[in-house]
Order: sequence, then C-alpha cells, then structure tokens
Amino acid sequence: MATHSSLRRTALAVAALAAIAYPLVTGSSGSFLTIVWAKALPVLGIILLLQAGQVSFGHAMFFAVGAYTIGFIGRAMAGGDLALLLPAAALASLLAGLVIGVFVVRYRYIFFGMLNLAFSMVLFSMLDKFIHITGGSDGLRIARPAVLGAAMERSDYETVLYYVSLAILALALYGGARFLDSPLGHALKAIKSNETRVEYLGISARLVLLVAYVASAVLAGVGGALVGAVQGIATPDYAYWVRSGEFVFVAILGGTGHVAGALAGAFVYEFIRSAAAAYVGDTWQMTLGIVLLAVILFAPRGIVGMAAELWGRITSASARHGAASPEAAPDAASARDARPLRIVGGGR
Amino acid sequence: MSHIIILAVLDGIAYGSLVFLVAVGLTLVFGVMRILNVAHGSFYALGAYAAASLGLGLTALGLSPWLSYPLFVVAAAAVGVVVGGALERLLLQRIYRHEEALQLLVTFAVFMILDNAQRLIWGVQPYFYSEPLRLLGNVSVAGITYTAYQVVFLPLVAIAVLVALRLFLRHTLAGAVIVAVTEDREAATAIGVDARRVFLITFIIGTTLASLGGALAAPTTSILPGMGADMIVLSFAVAATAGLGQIEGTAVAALAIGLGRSFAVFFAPELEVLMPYLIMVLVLLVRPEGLFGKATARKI
Amino acid sequence: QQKPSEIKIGIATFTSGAASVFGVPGKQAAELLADRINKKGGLQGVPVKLYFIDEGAGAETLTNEYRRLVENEKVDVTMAAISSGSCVNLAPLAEDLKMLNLLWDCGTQRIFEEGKHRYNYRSQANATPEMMAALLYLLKKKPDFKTIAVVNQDYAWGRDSWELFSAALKKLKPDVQVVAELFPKLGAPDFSAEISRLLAARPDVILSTSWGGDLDTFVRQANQRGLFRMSTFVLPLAESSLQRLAGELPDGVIVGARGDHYFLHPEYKDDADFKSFVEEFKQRTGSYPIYPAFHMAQAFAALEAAYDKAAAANGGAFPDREKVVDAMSGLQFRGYGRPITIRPDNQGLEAQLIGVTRTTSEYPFPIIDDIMIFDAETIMAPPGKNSLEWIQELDASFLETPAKEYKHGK
Amino acid sequence: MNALISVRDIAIRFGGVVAADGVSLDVFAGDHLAIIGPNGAGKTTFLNICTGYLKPQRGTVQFKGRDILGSSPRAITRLGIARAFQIPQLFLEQTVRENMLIAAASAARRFAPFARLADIPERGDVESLLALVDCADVADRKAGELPEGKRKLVDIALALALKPEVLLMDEPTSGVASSEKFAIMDTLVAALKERAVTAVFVEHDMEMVSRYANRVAVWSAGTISRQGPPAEILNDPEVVRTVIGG
Amino acid sequence: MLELADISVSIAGTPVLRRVAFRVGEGETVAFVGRNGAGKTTTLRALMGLIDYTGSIRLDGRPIDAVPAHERPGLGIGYAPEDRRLFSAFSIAENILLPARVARLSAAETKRRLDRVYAILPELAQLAERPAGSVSGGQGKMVALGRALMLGTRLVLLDEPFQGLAPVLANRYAEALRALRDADRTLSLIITESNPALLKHFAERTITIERGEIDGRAAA
Ligand SMILES: Nc1ncnc2c1ncn2[C@@H]1O[C@H](COP(=O)(O)OP(=O)(O)OP(=O)(O)O)[C@@H](O)[C@H]1O
Ligand SMILES: Nc1ncnc2c1ncn2[C@@H]1O[C@H](COP(=O)(O)OP(=O)(O)OP(=O)(O)O)[C@@H](O)[C@H]1O
Ligand SMILES: CC(C)C[C@H](N)C(=O)O
Ligand SMILES: [Mg+2]
Ligand SMILES: [Mg+2]
Repeated sequence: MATHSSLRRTALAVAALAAIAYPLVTGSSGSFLTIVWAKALPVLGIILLLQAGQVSFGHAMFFAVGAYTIGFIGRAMAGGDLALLLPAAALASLLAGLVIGVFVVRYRYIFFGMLNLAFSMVLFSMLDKFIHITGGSDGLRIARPAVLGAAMERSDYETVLYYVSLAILALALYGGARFLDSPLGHALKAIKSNETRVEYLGISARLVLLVAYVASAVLAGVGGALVGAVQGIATPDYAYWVRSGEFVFVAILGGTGHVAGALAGAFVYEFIRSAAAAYVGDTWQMTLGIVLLAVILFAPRGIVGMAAELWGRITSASARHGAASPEAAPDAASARDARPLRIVGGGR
Repeated sequence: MSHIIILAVLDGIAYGSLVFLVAVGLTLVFGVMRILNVAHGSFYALGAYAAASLGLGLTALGLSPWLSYPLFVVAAAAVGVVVGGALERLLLQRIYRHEEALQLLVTFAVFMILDNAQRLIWGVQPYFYSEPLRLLGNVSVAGITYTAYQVVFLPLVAIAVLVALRLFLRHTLAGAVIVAVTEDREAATAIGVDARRVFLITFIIGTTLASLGGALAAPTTSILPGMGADMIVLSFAVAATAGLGQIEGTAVAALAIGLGRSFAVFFAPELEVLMPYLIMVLVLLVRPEGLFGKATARKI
Repeated sequence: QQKPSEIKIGIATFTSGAASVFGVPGKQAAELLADRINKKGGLQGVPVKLYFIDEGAGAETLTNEYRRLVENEKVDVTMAAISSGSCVNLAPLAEDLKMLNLLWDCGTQRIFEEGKHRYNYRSQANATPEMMAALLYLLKKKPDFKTIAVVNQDYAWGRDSWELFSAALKKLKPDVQVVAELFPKLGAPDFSAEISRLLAARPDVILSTSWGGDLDTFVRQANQRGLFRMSTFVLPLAESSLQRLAGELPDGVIVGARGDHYFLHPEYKDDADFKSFVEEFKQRTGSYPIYPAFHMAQAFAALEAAYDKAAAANGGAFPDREKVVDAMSGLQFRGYGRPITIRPDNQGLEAQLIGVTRTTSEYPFPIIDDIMIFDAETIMAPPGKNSLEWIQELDASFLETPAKEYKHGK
Repeated sequence: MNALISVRDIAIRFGGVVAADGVSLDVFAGDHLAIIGPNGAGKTTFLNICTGYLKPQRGTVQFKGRDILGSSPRAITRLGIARAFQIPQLFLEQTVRENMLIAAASAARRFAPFARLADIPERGDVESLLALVDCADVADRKAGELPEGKRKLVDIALALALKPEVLLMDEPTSGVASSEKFAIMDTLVAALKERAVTAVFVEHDMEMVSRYANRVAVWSAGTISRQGPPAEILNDPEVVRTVIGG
Repeated sequence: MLELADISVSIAGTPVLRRVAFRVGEGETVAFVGRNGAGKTTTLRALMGLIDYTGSIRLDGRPIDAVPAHERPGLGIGYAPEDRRLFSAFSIAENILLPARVARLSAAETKRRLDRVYAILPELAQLAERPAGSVSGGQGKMVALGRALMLGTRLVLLDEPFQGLAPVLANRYAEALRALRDADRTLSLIITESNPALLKHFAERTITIERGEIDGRAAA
C-alpha cells in the first residue's frame, strides 16, 4: 500500500518538476501553459460550486473583474506592479463575489445558474457600453507592469508570469483539496444531496455556499487577472456567457470529483482548442466539438475520473489487493459516483 | 405619448411571440428531461436555414410563395425529427445514466458542431427569404406601418402553440405521461411508461418548436451562422423567469421580455440589452421559483 | 542576406463569427493575390506562402495563434486584423515580437494617435476620414436637413463612428437636432422596435454604420415598412452589402466603402490590371470584390512596394526583415485605387470614395453613382493629432473640401 | 415543573385540510413522549411546527420559556432540539461516516476551513453512535446505497450526533426489521436516558409505545384527543377503535 | 406461475443478490422477509426490470427477461415501491388512474378496478382530489398500494405496504388483501414486510432472504 501512495507522490512530483522545468528546458516563454494555469483557476472555482450541485453560468464576470481591475489600476499607475495588481484583483473579485454572492446564494439550480448569468450579462453590457472608461468592445489595454519594482522585457515578464501562475495554481489546488476535505467542504457537498438536513444540523446552507461562492469568485478573478496580464488586454467577452459556459464545460470535462479536474480539463480543452485552431482552420469548432464528444462518451466521469479508473486498474494489477487499498479507493469511488448532478430541483 | 405606448406594445408582442416559440421548446425539454439544451439555439438557426433554403427553392422552381407557409412547418418538423431525433438517440440516450451535467456538456459540444456545420453548409454570407412577410402585406397603426406578418401572424401562431401545448400536456394521455416521466422516470416505468420514447418525443417536440421559431423568424431577419447563440441565452432567461417547465409562465415571461425590450428602445435605449436580465432578476427577487414556479412536493 | 525559399505571410481574418462576411472575402482575395504574385515570380523573386488565423476564435486563441505564427511558423510579416479589437490586442504584441505587421482592415483611429510604433503600419485609412467623407457628402448633397437619427451597432465601431460623425456635425451644422440615438446590440436579429421609433420620430436623415447581417436586416425591415420613403439614409459601409441586398435597397441612399475602392471605381475601372483582378475574383468566388478584398490588395501592394524599396536601398540585394521595416515609413504604393502613402505616424493616407445607390440594367443589384472621391489629407487629422481634437477645430471652410465627382456612364 | 417545550393552541390548515386545530402540549425534561394517531392526523405537522419548518396560523411554541415560533429549523436545532425524520434525510452521496462527522462538526462548531473533517476530535463519538444504532458495518457505504431500514437508523444517529437536549423522532423504526428493532431501541433508549435526552417520538407500533414511552398523546384530526400514561391510553376503547384496532 | 432462477444483482461491483431462486404459485400469497439490506427491495426491482440482473424470470412458464421494464406492468404486474414514488404533479385520483390510462384500459375495466381499489382502501376516496405532493407519509403508502392494485391482475408486488400505517389500518388492509386473494384465485401476491405478524394470517408461505441469498429449503 505504501508503494501506491509513494507511486502517486512520485507521479505528482514528476509532473510538478516537469511544469517547473518546462520554460528552462524549452527556452520558450510557455505562454500557452501560463494560460492553462490561469484558466484552471476559475474552473476550480466552478468545481467548488459544483460540489453543492450549483452551476454558475456567470463566473466569467469575476474573471472580467480581475482582468479589468489590473487594467484600470495599471492605467492609473503607469503599468503598476504585479505584486500589487494581483492582490488588488483578488480583493476586487472578493468584494464582487461577496456582493453578488449574498444575493444569489438564496437561489438554487437553474435559478442560481441564470441569476449568475444575468449579472454577468449586465457586467458584459456595461463593459461594452461605457466605452470611455472601458474601451468598449476593443478592450482595455493592460500595459506590462513592473515586477517587484523591476521593469521587464516581454520574454522575462512572460517567464515570471508562468511561474507566478503555476505557483498560484498549485496553491489553489492544494487549498481547494484541503477545503473540500474540511467540515465546511463536506457541508458544501451535503447541500447538493439534502439541504433540509443541512439546516436541521444547525448549519446555514446559504453561508456555506457563500463561502464557496466568494472563494470561487476570487479564483476566477485571479485567473482573469493572470490571463489579462499575459494577453495585455481585457475585453468584454471576458464576461460573456459563452466563457462562463466554457468554464463549466471544462470543469465537467476535467471531472468534478477532484480538484485536479480543473487542471486536467483546462489543459486538455486548451490543447485541443489550439491544436484545432492551428491545424484544421475553418473547422476548428467542429473538430473541437467532435473531440470533446468523444471524450465525454469515452470518459463520462471526466478526465480525472478516467485517470482514476486507469490508475485503479494499474495498481490493482501491480498489487493483488490494490483495489482495496484505502489510498486508491476514495478516488475510484468518487470516480464511480454517477449520482445525478442536478441543475434543476426536484426529481429523485 | 399614448400612441407611442401602443407602438411599443405592438413591437413587444411581435418580438415576444417569436421568443416564446423558441423558449417554450427549451422549457419543455428542460422541464421534462432536465436537460439544459445549449444546442437549442442551433435548432433555431437550422430551422431558419432550412426554411430559407426551401423558400428560395420555391422561388427557383417558380412555385407559389404561399406554399412557403406549409413548407415552413415541414422544414421545422424535419429538422426536429431528423437532427433532434438523432441527437437524442445517438448521443443523449447514452448518457442519461450519468451525471445530468454531462448532458449539458454534450449539448454544448453539439452547439459548437452545429454552429460550424451551418457555416460549412450555407457559407458566411447572410441568407434571407422575405417572401412570406411581403405576402401578408402591411397594416397601419397610429399612422405607423407594420408588417402584418409580425404583428398579426406571429402572435397568432404563438397563441396557437400555447393553446395546443396546454391542451396536450393537461388533457392528453401523452401529456400526462410526459409530466410523469419528468417527475420520476423509474416510477413511470413501473406503471408501464416507455420513458425512452417519451424522452425522444419530448426532445423532438422541443427542437421542432425551436426550429419552427427559426423558420418563422426567417422572413424577418438575416440568417447567418451563429444566429442561435443569442437566442439560447434569451431562452434560458425566459425559462428561468417563467419557472421550471411552465408553459404559461413561458408565454408571460416571453411577452414581458418582448415588451421590456421595445419599451426600452422607445424610452431608455441603453437598457435594451439588459432588459431580459433585469426582468429576470426582478421576477426572481419577488418569486424565487419563477413567475409560475410550482410548489415542490413535501419531502419530510 | 541569403534569399529565403519563401516569404511567409501570416494573416488574421474572420473565418467564423458575424464578421466573416468581411473575413472570408478578405481571405479569398489574399489567396488570389498570392497566386498572382507567385505567378510573377514572387516578391523580389521569392514566392509567398500564406498562413491564416481566425479572429473569430476569441482573443486568447488569436494571440496564441499569432504567437505560433511568429515563433513556430516563423512568418516574415503579418497582416492583422479586421476587428479593431484584434488590432488593439495584436499591435503591441507585434511590436514586442519585432514583427512587421500591416493593419490591413481595422478602423480604429486610436492606435496610431496614442502611441509610437516601429513595426505596425496601416495600409489604408481609418475611421476619421471614413466618417468625414460620409458627412461631407451628405452636407453637399442635402445641406438643408434639420433632424438626424442614428442606428449603430452597440460596440466600439458603432459608438466611435457616431462620436466622430456627430462631433463634426455639431461643429459644421450646429442646428441639426439628433432625434434618436439607437444602439441595438451587435447581431440583433430584429429592428422592429427601432424602426417603429424612427417612423414615429420622422428624422430627415438616418445614419447607420452597421454592416453584415445587421445592416441587411435593418435595411430590409426598414424598406418593408416604408422608412426609406421618409428619410435620407447614410450607410457608410453598405458597399459590402449591395450585392446581397439587391432590390431591397432603393435608389438615392448614400453608400460608402471605407476607402478608395469599388469594383466600378470611376478612375480605374477600365484599367487592365484592375479589370483582371475584379474578374478573377468574381470568377473564383461568384461575387464582385467588396472592400475587404480591396483592403487586402492594398496590404499586398504595400508589402510588394516595401520589398522593392528595401531591396533598392540594399543595393538590389534581398533585404533582411529590419530593412523591410525601414522601408515602410514614407512608403508609396497603389492597390486598386489611388496611390497611398504611409505617413510618419505609420498611418496610411487613403482617399475616400462615396456615392449614392442607383439601379441600372447592367447589374442585378444597385451600383454606386454620383461618386465623390475625397483626398485623404483634407479629411483626416494630421499626424500626432487626436481626431476628436482636430474635429473641434473644424470650421465652415471644411464644407468646401474639394472632391472629384463622377457620374456613372460618363 | 417547568415544561421544556410548551406548545399552546396552535392551528394550521392546508387549504381545506386541518392539520392542527388548537393543539396544546407540554414536553417535560426527561419525558419519553409517544405520539400516536391515525394517518394524516397531523403528527408530522406537529414536529414540523416545533422545529420551525412550518409556521402555524395561530398559537405559540416555547422552548425553555423562550419563544421559538418563527425561528428557522437551523436556529431551533442550535438551541438543542434535534430531529429524525419519517422519510430519512441523509446526504446520499457521502458515506455514512461523513454524514455523521458533518453533524458532529456542526455540533462542536468546527468549521476551520482547512482542517480535515475526518480528524475532528469528535470522531470517536461518531463511531460509538454508529455502533449504538447497529450501523457500524455500513460506516463506509454511501448513504444512498443503504437499504431503507438502515437509513432510518442513520437518520436517528445523525440527530443524536448533535448532542441535543430534546430529540424528536418521526416513526423511528418503521421499516426497521422487527427482528432487530427492539434490540436497537433498547440500546438507543438506554443511551438517551444516560445522556438525559428528552425524547418525543411518533409511532404506529404500539409495542414500541408501551415499551419505551412514559407518556402518550393521541392525535386525531388535528387535535389531541387523549393524553396519559401508556397503560391507560393504549387500553382506552376509543383509542383502540380509531388507532390500534382490535 | 412465477419462477425466479439464479437471479444475481451487483451494484457498483458489490453483489447484492446471489443466485436468488424461488417460485410463487398461482393465487399464492408469499411473505418475503429478511433483515434490513437483505435484498428484498432489490429482488422486487429486478422483477420489475428496474435494475440489471442475471438469471431468469419466468411468468406462466414464459421467460420475461427480454421484456423491457415498461412492458412488464402490461403483463398484469403491479408494484408498490417501498418509498411511495407518487407523481406530485397529479392528484391522488390521477395517480391511481394513470396506470390504467397508460395501459389503455376500457372505461368499464378501469371502473371495475377502481372500485376494487376503493373497496380495499376506502380512505383513498376521501383523499382523491388532494395533490399527491402534500399527503402524509402513511397516506402516501395507501396511494402507492392503490396504484399497484390498479395494474396487478396476475401478480402484485408490495414492498413493505403497511410500513407507517396506523395499526388499525394495517390490520384492515391486511384483511382486505386476504379477501382479495380469496376472491381472485388467479392473483398472486408477494409482500415484503418487516413485521411478519401482520402477514401470518394470510400469507401461505414465507420466503426468507438473508444477505442476498435465499435458504433453499424454504424457497422450494
Ligand atoms: N445504489 C446502491 N448502491 C450500492 N448498494 C446498494 C444500492 N442499493 C442497494 N444496495 C445494497 O443492496 C442491499 C440490498 O438492499 P435492499 O434495498 O434490497 O434491502 P431490503 O431487504 O429491501 O432492506 P430494507 O428492509 O431495509 O428495505 C443492501 O445491502 C444495500 O446496501
Ligand atoms: N404541505 C402540505 N400541503 C397540504 N397538505 C398537507 C401538507 N402537509 C400536511 N398536509 C396534510 O395535513 C394532514 C396531516 O399531515 P401529517 O403529515 O402531519 O400527518 P401524520 O399524522 O404525520 O400522518 P402519517 O402517520 O401518515 O405520517 C394530512 O392530511 C396531510 O395531507
Ligand atoms: C467591420 C468593421 C466595420 C469593423 C471595423 N473595421 C473595426 O475596426 O472594428
Ligand atoms: Mg407523519
Ligand atoms: Mg427494502
């Protein structure tokens, strides 16, 4: 059994080392991966909310809040400093998450999803409309900020962003996993199956959901700030519903049973998308759709679910009693979990 | 002033009728199958393309443009049965056993595919076919010209669909069966209901309504790839405002959103885009389960 | 510098999304032009090869794709883009990557008014002269209107173009009353309410800088409900919709083409090269070229001229990339309209062609007649000057801006 | 003696159905009060009102002299009234142990965001509670996989994990196999006594009532028709006729 | 009449039923008992085709394993699930009538069966117009029972039908079911119950299931 968990740990360490070494070895700025790291953050936020069975079709709004925050501050401070901009983005999305969260956590399922959509569409329209402040649909330029006081060339700056994003993501994944394993995290999951009982245990479902909501807003906001920093621009479609839909899509694609689903989903989705855009040109959307359909039909529990299953098979093949190993079991079990995720209320 | 209100009301009704036709299909699929069909808007677009193609075919063959009316219905049903049926049978049925969110994923992927397919089949130049609109001529209200198609014909179709759906769901066995499957698929099976068939039929009805909406919109709008994307969000907003699976609620919500939009154009154009969402937020503030949200069954 | 085996050109255009009505003809034109160049032996004897990326895929994918073109495909020059949003995004990136980029179609005047660039150049005009030409034409043809309404798409282009137009209108004809400012959302499927409101407001002039499906829908709905009989329409982008709208667009509508190009350009339509381009395009695509095709031709012409100029400066040897960039400033070239010059601020000086619709027996759709062509310098802000500030300094003498006039068939 | 829970003159109707009409009842500390009555008499409704799930149209409910009418189920739970349900209310996607740990964490207010649920100090209590209701064997099963009988028992254990002062149970052992139910109830009731938990339980099984209740209240069409010690009530001819049967 | 052979069911990899086999004769009433989790409900669900199983089920000698779940009620099998499963969108009366409508029974036949249901469960008549979503636990059980009796002409499967019913009613319904059996000797009943005392008066036979297995002698 010890061998399994150490095997797991080794795999994790190898992956982490590979991520750390990538820019050093390839000499590229790795901005594709930076975007993957950054986009995994809002997806992680969505996964948090999915634990409670709630699907937000509006989290792109926090993504936009993050990106526009660094844009505005950067503009006001001649670029600003990354060390200031990211916390500011986190704070702004936290406040936005709190204000909107207080309102939306009273709703469930489709109503929750659609209210989030409504708020994000309001933000989208405002970003689009107040051209003189936001730059309208052309977007808001985000000048390259200094990093801890040092002005940067593009390639150095991108390397810095790569590691900053990677570090934030690693922290977020670890924190997310710990959170989901905590009493609060379990209470969040409990909301999904029986909110009545949650209340009858003396726990405020709304408060628990609000905590998760604000956390997810901050994750989305920081993700948006990082993407904005990489791209050098924030546009209103950062807040558009299709992007929110994409976050949800990627979360489910990655697998909602585990925080790692955020990373797996973001990586696979961005990879397929850019490969399709690069190699099939005009039919990239169709290719993307077809590949994703194949993934869904082939791995209905998400990539992480599929991986867990494979892992279970490998370990049970390598060690006779593998399947019963407590290390392997929880994942395999959650992967097997085919309980319906309700987007609507009622039903059994 | 008062005549401006009349104008705004007429525009609102015309627009609301179209929105209703599309949104009610979504509501049905959503209410019955618990599937948030992201590809619903694509069916709207397909319906429009199919109708326009048939219509242009009519013109090319020199046949009477009046035939376009029945042809529109045929086109819509064909899209619903063929594309909708295939989607349900080949994709959705494989995943009913899994998480409901997966269905969302499948429809999202299908949305991307259909969007692209429209571009490959019909190209990127806007299509249009406005014969049916012309045939019905104009009407004049308070000195302002309207097309009879938009202010008379579309609302009549919407009312007909509303009444028909109501009768169907409330007073036919098929309707009752659909409602039963909605609520508890297994219990319905245990009393002899073929849930698979109900799902298929419901999905076909829903997508047919979407493509009927598209077909009827065809004479009024430019048909181009991706035209469905905005319709989806709008339909979602209507469905949520209405309350789950509420047919009458959908009608009221669609009308409210249509009126909200046209009043905005007249009195506060800045709010036009926000109108559906403002209405939705307001309604849900007062009625958290939507306009016509149904009382949930007691659990304890 | 050794002659490379090919010159790789990366082109950003819309192949998906609503703006693909411009992007696809632009792409088709690029393919045609590349074939023509290669048939002639290429640029300085080197054949060109095209790489397309889709602006419709969203900002991230687009920047990633742009980067891929530069870093992996190692393109020599890029042409980006159609949307001003894409240009705002990609121009600084090109600057950072030290990649020669031709802004081949995007219209925002801000880019070169707000910053200095070495690697970005615009091979065409920008929004300011486009709007000034429309306004001048209107004021010359119909000087006595009292009321105006605007129906523009609700995004940067629609807002910005109205800002330029209305600011100048206020300077030149302050008594005109704006009776409705409508900004339906981009891609709106229905304009019934807007049209009802316009019918009720009865403006003398209706301006719309909309394009694509939006413009088509608006025109057809407006036509059906008699709006054209009531007001004079100014549609600065309608050249790109004429072939589709055919009978839906009545005569007498003021129509522009975002620059000095038109498949019946009065000064060049009989030019052999011009004719063969138009015919070949028509033959390949089934339609006459619209403005994005001409804009693409201008970008190719600029590139060709730059290579020639750089080679000449290089003693006839094949120039390296920085030398080509050096050649861009002050470059003169000609697409299928009048010659164009790149100003010191990297902005192209392109004349503006504008006219009104007229139905003829020669074509199954209305053509542009009563054409006026305005020289570029006269209707745009000088280098280093902000367009809106420049407009504030306009006075009645602006109304006298000369233009060459042409009548169809004469 | 002061009543722990004191209900006065509550009335509630659903449309034409009267589910409570002038019900008054006291529950004293240490009581094991059984509520019996025909189906649809209003027993569950009574529990729903006491726990804040329903608001009566009239009347008052006090807990230890404090008005709790209008308080939410959550607030009332926090005051020390826990409830087990007629239809078990479990977190179906989590294991039985996790269900219990959540309850225990809530009772102890352990909500540090990054502490492991499985490591809370109360985990030992959880195991003994599960053993108490004979559910230790299913601790690692997801609650959704349990057979009906086990769900009922876990539902009771969940309420107990809150360390309540008063425990309201709605037909605690209906669905529990008769071969087991008395063994389980014996230990459960002993534990309740040991912890000085006051219990109110709705019951249709008269054997249960006579064995475990010290008082019985009989519901009849929204009113309390009789109250008293089990021996007396269960032999009352009217009660026999309407509830127990011959 | 009914014959189960080698029925095995696994849920998520764990065996729940292991080669369950028993017969029920025509007109026979069987008490199906066992501890919680023994597999009673699962067996009934397998019979109804609501869960995948291996093995074979024969009705009147004909294997029905290939009959899809929704066609099994049409064979004359009525099922009252343990957890009621009412359609809350409908009234009680509609809940009871829906199976007859789905089966497209004639008006006369429907009335005949409905009368039978109301005769056995007179309480339902008063509840008829109530929305099914609002009834109490015990009332819900009655409705589920009534709904099963509408369809069950050959075989009625009742999963803990008396659970949560006031004893006076439970006894009365047990009586009524006995009368029904006595009146219709072609109707077979399988009743799972955790309170065997209720069944001892009329169940001809008791089958005990334990941990997914049936003691071979008892089942014979
Ligand atoms: N969805 C499921 N996943 C895993 N195991 C399950 C599932 N459903 C039932 N089981 C298991 O199957 C076994 C049989 O359950 P079943 O419901 O048939 O028991 P039962 O005899 O009806 O019990 P009760 O008298 O409590 O209703 C139980 O051990 C249960 O845990
Ligand atoms: N939310 C509701 N809406 C409408 N009627 C209700 C509602 N809740 C309860 N009722 C009705 O009130 C009456 C009392 O219900 P309650 O659940 O309290 O009965 P009970 O005594 O617990 O019965 P049982 O022993 O069957 O559980 C019943 O007739 C029931 O139908
Ligand atoms: C389609 C065009 C009018 C868009 C415009 N070229 C712009 O810069 O946004
Ligand atoms: Mg009850
Ligand atoms: Mg059972």
